[in-house]
Amino acid sequence: MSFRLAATPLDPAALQRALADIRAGACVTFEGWVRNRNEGQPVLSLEYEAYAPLAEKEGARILAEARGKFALLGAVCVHRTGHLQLGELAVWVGVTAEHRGAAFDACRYLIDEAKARLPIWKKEHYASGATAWINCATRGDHAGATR
Amino acid sequence: MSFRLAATPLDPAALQRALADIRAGACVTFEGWVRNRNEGQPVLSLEYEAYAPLAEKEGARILAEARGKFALLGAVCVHRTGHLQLGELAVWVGVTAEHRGAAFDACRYLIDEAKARLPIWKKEHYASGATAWINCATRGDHAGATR
Amino acid sequence: MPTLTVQYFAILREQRGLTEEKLTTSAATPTVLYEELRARHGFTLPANRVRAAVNDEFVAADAPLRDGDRVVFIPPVAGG
Amino acid sequence: MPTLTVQYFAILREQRGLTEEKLTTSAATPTVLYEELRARHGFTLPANRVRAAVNDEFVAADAPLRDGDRVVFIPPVAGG
Repeated sequence: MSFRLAATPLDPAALQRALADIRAGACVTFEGWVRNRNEGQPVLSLEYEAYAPLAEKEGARILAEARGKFALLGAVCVHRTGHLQLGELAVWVGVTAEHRGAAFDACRYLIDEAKARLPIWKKEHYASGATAWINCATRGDHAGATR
Repeated sequence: MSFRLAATPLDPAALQRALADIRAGACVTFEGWVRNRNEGQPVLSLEYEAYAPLAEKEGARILAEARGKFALLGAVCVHRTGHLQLGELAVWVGVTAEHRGAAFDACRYLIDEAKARLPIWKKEHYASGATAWINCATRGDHAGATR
Repeated sequence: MPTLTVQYFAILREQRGLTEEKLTTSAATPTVLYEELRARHGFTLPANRVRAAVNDEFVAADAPLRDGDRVVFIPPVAGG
Repeated sequence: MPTLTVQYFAILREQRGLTEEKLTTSAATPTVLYEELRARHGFTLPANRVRAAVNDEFVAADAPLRDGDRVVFIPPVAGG
């Protein structure tokens, strides 16, 4: 079980090979890709910034929770930092289990919790030249995902 | 969207590259691996046999259903035939979508339906030398997955 | 009487000892044909555990069989 | 008065124009400190949208601050 941040491109084939386990009947992976549009706006690229020491602690906690909730054999989550182009891999989650139900449920849990809880921020660069920190609306009239 | 059978080892990295799509924010994959134990018995290897023309038609129907139910961008399912060793990749499902919810739900749907409906059979070879066609119990007192 | 081609897979292929045969039968439906073959070859699966396909499409157990049809009996599946 | 290190990330880093500063403050809790900094630097995020961490652990908005603490204000996150 491991969580880590990476400043350089991920190699999903190598990440998945590291999960090889002859006890496992199922391996479910999630890849988050930089897509060309968000809420209707054309996106050119994304910047990810992380508060690394706390992200690593919180990532380890999320993995420990998943291990407690689901019958897992292995789990890895790696999150990119830095400036990413369209189509690039931003986050990779891989889970192995004897049976597919646990692998799907745990993979979903890991990415849902990672997105909601890790102190990682995303700045979108738009075709218009504008940029925006996602979720950092300036209004206080609704709670953020972390509250 | 495609379903196919393959008599030779799968290349998951190539399968996933073929799903690349800058509109996609999420790619979920399921891999079914040959595991070393089933219902308590040590397994040495597996043979998969398919009724190919009907498996291909039914696979295409399952993909069309998934496309109708979920907001997908792409989906591929490939199932091995032949004799596979421990740890080998038996089935690969990959789904892309703008958002992760649809990608997870569709990937799960595809593998659940594929396992229940495709005319593909699995013969386990045990450490004891015995073999068994899985699900082919000779008792008629409960319905098979396809009934 | 119609002449049919019957194909066998998995446990039925092993119990029959071949993958395909042509036969002439008075059986009017897949269920009747399966019971006939089961009695002749000692198939262990009861009819209610076996689905039928005709000409590469699933059919009902009481679908009509016609001369030239290709019939497959489908044991419980276990892909993945 | 305690001396604290404050680190900034994302939108707060840009609005402050630096990643880290040391300051001496009478603020006894993260919320009080954030309001002080917000008034001084014009942060657009209200205090109720920002979580606090002290020495690399999440803390309550009214946790005590002590001399030497490293404080981070965490804007709403958006990983993945």
